[in-house]
Amino acid sequence: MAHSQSHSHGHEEIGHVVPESTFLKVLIALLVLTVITVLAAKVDMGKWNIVGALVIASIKASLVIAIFMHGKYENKIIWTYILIPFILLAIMIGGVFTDDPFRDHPQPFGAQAEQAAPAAPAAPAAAHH
Amino acid sequence: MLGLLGQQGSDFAHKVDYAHDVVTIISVICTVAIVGVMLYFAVIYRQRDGKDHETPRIEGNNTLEIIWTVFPTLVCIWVAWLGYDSFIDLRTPPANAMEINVTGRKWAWDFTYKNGKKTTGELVVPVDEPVKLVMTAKDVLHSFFVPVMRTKADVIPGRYTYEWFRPVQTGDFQVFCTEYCGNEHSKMLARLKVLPKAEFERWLADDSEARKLASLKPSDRGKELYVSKQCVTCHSLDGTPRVGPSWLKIFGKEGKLADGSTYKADENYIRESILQPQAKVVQGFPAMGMPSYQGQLSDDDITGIIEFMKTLDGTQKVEVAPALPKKSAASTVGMTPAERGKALFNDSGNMCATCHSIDGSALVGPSFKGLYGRKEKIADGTEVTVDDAYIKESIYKPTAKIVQGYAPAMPAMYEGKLSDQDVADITEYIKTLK
Amino acid sequence: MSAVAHPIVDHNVPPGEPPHIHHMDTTTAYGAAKLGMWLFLGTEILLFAVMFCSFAIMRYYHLGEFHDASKHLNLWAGGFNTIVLLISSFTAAVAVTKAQKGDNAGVVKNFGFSLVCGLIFLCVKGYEYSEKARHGMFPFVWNSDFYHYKNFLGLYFCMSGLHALHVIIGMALLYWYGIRPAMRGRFSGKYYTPVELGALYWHLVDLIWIYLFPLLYLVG
Amino acid sequence: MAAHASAAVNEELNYLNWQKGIWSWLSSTDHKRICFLYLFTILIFFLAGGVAALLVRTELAFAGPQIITDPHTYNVLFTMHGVFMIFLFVVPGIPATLGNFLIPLMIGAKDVAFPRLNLFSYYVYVVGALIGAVAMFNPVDTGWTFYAPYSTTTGTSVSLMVLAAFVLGFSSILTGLNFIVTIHQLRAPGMTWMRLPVFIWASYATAVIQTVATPVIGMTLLLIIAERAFGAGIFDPSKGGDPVLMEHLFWFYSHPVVYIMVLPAFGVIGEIIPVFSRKPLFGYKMVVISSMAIAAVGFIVWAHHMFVAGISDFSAKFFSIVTFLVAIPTAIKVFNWVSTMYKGSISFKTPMLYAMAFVFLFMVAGTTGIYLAMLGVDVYYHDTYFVVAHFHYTIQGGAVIGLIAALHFWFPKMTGKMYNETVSKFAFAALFIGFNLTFIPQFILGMEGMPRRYYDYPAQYQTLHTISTIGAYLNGFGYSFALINLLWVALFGKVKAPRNPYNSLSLEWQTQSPPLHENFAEIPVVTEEPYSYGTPTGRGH
Repeated sequence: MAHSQSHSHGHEEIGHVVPESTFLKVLIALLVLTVITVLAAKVDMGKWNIVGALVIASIKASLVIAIFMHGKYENKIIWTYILIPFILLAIMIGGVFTDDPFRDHPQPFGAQAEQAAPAAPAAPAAAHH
Repeated sequence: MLGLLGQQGSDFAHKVDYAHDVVTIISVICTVAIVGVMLYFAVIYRQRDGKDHETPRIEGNNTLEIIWTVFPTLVCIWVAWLGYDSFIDLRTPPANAMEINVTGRKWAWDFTYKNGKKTTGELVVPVDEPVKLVMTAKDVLHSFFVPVMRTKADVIPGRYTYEWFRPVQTGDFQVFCTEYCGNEHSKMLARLKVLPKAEFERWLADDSEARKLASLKPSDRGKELYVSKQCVTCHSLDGTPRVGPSWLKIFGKEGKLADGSTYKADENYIRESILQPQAKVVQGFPAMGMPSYQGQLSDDDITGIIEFMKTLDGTQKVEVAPALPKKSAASTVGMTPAERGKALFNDSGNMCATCHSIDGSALVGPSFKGLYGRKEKIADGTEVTVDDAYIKESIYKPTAKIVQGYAPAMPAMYEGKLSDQDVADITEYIKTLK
Repeated sequence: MSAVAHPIVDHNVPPGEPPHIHHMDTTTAYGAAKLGMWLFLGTEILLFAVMFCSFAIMRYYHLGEFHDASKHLNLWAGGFNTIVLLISSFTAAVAVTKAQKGDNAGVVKNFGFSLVCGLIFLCVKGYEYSEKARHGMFPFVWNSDFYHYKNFLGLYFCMSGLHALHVIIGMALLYWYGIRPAMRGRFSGKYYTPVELGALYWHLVDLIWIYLFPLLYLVG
Repeated sequence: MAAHASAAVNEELNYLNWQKGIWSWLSSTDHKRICFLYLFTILIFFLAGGVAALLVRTELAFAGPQIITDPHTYNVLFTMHGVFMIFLFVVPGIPATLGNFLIPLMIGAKDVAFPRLNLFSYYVYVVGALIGAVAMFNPVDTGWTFYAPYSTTTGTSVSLMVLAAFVLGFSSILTGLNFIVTIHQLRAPGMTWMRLPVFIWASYATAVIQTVATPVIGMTLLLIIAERAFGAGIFDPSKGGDPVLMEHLFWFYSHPVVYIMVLPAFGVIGEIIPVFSRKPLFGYKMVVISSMAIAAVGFIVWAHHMFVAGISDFSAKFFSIVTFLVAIPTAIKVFNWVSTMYKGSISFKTPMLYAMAFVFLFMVAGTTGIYLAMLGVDVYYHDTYFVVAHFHYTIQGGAVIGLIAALHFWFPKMTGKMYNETVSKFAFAALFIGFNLTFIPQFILGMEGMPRRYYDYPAQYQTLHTISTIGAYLNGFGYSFALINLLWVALFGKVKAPRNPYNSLSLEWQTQSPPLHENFAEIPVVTEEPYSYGTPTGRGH
């Protein structure tokens, strides 16, 4: 129970204190990973580029959440609500991708270009009929 | 079974209806059962003379919970299968299906056949033959719905969607647009005409009109269209302005537009005026006077009309045969006189709506709203009451008694085109417009 | 119970003491505030989720255009900004520890640093935008040569623009809930909730950029 | 439950009268007063939306133009009806009013976790409402769904209206967030999760959806603004965008939003039936689980609104199958409600009548939902009047009836007065008959293929439309009558309500009516399950 729980905590110290040194280590790791991302992007690995980039980004993100944001020391409830948005993002993209790649008439991009062109009709070839 | 969805026009309709009827029966049984039980409890366990009686503390019952978790699950699986099964048929056109291109636009349906034949608002197909509609839209989302065929698909700009059906009987069927697309959404209808095979072939092959036009030199083609497309109604060839400017010496003409800016009637201006009539209206003419011919005239047609205009330089007199009395398209059987009148009023052949509003706003001619029985001042100052006789006269001899403040714009084209019966019906319709 | 309004939160408290919250004890209040903040961060992530999803789909359709278009972004500026944000995030984290140790001056210093980083970030972004505007790759001044980049650029401006907005909000929070009260010596091991919440928000800004940077500048 | 929260110091002093003056209301952070702020505001839009609906029905009473001479006005009216009812009335409907009033009372707290945030989100709502009102100067004609590319090209003030919806969504998010934290942090001692009333569970599930689904629509609407402002090229096909993507994102929120509307109503019914049957809620655990299940599954079924929208067949099949998963927990709830009445001692006070009506209406809503989940059948029914009727049974028959039921049920607690049974029952009858008279014909219209959002229709549909219109007027009369009756009693009623008129066991009834400013003189300690009615040995009859 919220109230009973509350008393179990000591009153001097209500959160976990992380030493600056830990933060510094994390910062260095993040900077290194950033450099790696940039370099990785330089080599052409086809569709693996984006995969790699996202994996590295996710590692960085987890570092930030776990350490910078004290996620490591949070309770289950907070973790649930940390995860839900990411799960929903996955569901959203997954759901939408059950659609577009499986359409039998993909978007014709010729049409796009021609629709982009101003609607003004060319003077009728009439004149030279 | 129950036939709740009415006539079955396509060969897979019965499958959809079967699924529909099964779920209907299940739903009715469940609803009746549950509501019945609830009412039964309500009656036998009601408080007698407003006093509580002792009740047992029943927290729940796991067996029951399991039963009514599993039972609906099974039913759902079955029903889901039925829907799935019928859907498969809807989505798998046979390889030999005849393809027709469908274009949705605000607010009409255009159909193009493989041999280049084009129709608007009427889809003609052969009976017992699979037809695949390959559809796209010009402007916004539309949706092509043929109730009797049990098929529907949204029509999307910049993409193609399809639907198919195999008609099992001949006849005329309703087509709706079911994706909201703006003001005339509810008017974006089409008719599906299912013909016997031979008749369809004849219809498809019959491009006589098209061929005749194609065979003509552009200026003559334009002349033909001038009559057949009813341009003659509003544009004279002898210089007298009607609803719209006369075409005499119109090509290359310069002048002022309604907004004060100037125009020069070159090819582009004329083309625009045909496709977007409201865009640049010449001063002194009604802004809403002309309907758009978007989709009704091909580029070659427009070219032809422009060429025809070029011949109207006044050097030689051009004669055209009067427009043939056009048969009203609306099937008017079983309508009340007023309804027939409305149909005639809206019929594109008669074009009343071009100049007469029904909402009180004055266009070229007086609005029909509250017209009947009103006293009107005539140009010569005398006063008339709008009664059957006056309306009839005004339709047959428009220029006889012009209401003050209106131009003698109405063409004398209705005598012989509209029967006395038609006129009477239109009068009835006007009476309803209070 | 008196007929006068009594505030739910009482701010007139000596420095270092938690404000007396009328309907819950301090620890509950702390837990509540943190859970609330995390929920809010969740909604922020979902706000961007929509654009990530659109990005995925648009990229699926316009892969080529996306590749070419992303090459038009200034990788150096983007990389620099990434580093700036990471560092600012670090100082924000440190500020929390300082607050927990009751070092109000430390809070001011570190949050102040993050604030400056935020400013630098915005300046660089502004420079990038103006660059794009000069080349007609900017809303309202589209140059038709770049027509095929429009899907990418449209998303780029929506995403980076919304992110920049979050940077600004984050800076405001850092000042209002961190620096200002810290100057008044408000915080102590007993009470540092606002510092932590402010920092959390700032980390979110960083978190989102961690994804935006590779998506927009690198792989396209 | 804790039947012994000690009597208040002074029964005369309560949250209604402990501070005087309009300002004390507008600036109050008391969840009970904020409930009333919301209540009055949303009812204004209920009225506006209702009038729009009646105008639409009047226009459709007969074929051909009736009172509205141009289609544009008609389109504006049904859009107004949709936008007002969804974004301004039903979504904030039960959560923001009764949720606000009851959650702290039911869990034994003095207020919500963030009282000032609570007031703030009310004013955010007001701002959103005002923006919406401004948008009415060039009213939107897109329908409440804002489908692209129509919404990105039409000349009406779509940008303003979607901005309004975005702001309203923000308010909804803050409310949900507040409730989640409240339920986690502020439960009274002894109030374990399995002792929470089902209304709290329902509100919790709702709050989660509000918090995590609303941002999605918010951003989608902002992207529409971007599309209109500078052609971002995301939704507009003429710029290489994908309009179907917009539909995906829209329904990713707008399907779960249906549960934001009905889940609290489920909760309300779960509270009412046990009290008036003097029985524990049957299968409490299953009811709770099904609430959470509905909330969860609600997030993976959205594309069943798009079976004919041009999505891939694979997608359609997938979403059709998962959609059926929603049917099961919903069915479980209904079974449990009905079984609760078994061997009960049932009294037919107005709330109970509404609850029983709810069960019927929701059966219809649910079963007709099955049709629309079935691929083949939905292809026929999509965008016909069948759909219109179905979701009115869900939203009006579910959410709105639930709200009216709750307003009657908790009226004594909220106002300290008793409503007039006879009058209320009469209003109920009018409302119930009118409602069915309106929408049953629309089911049949759907079967005959009548498309929705039509300004005019072929003559063969006229009879059913006329009946439907008559029903609509009766329905409208019923609502006005029920609400005016409550308002009248609240203002001028004489009959004082006792502390616990239905001798219910849940916490909110254990404090005085109307409650003190901070609900309980002292925080109660919970010792029992919420619905331990009846006697363990009791045999009923």
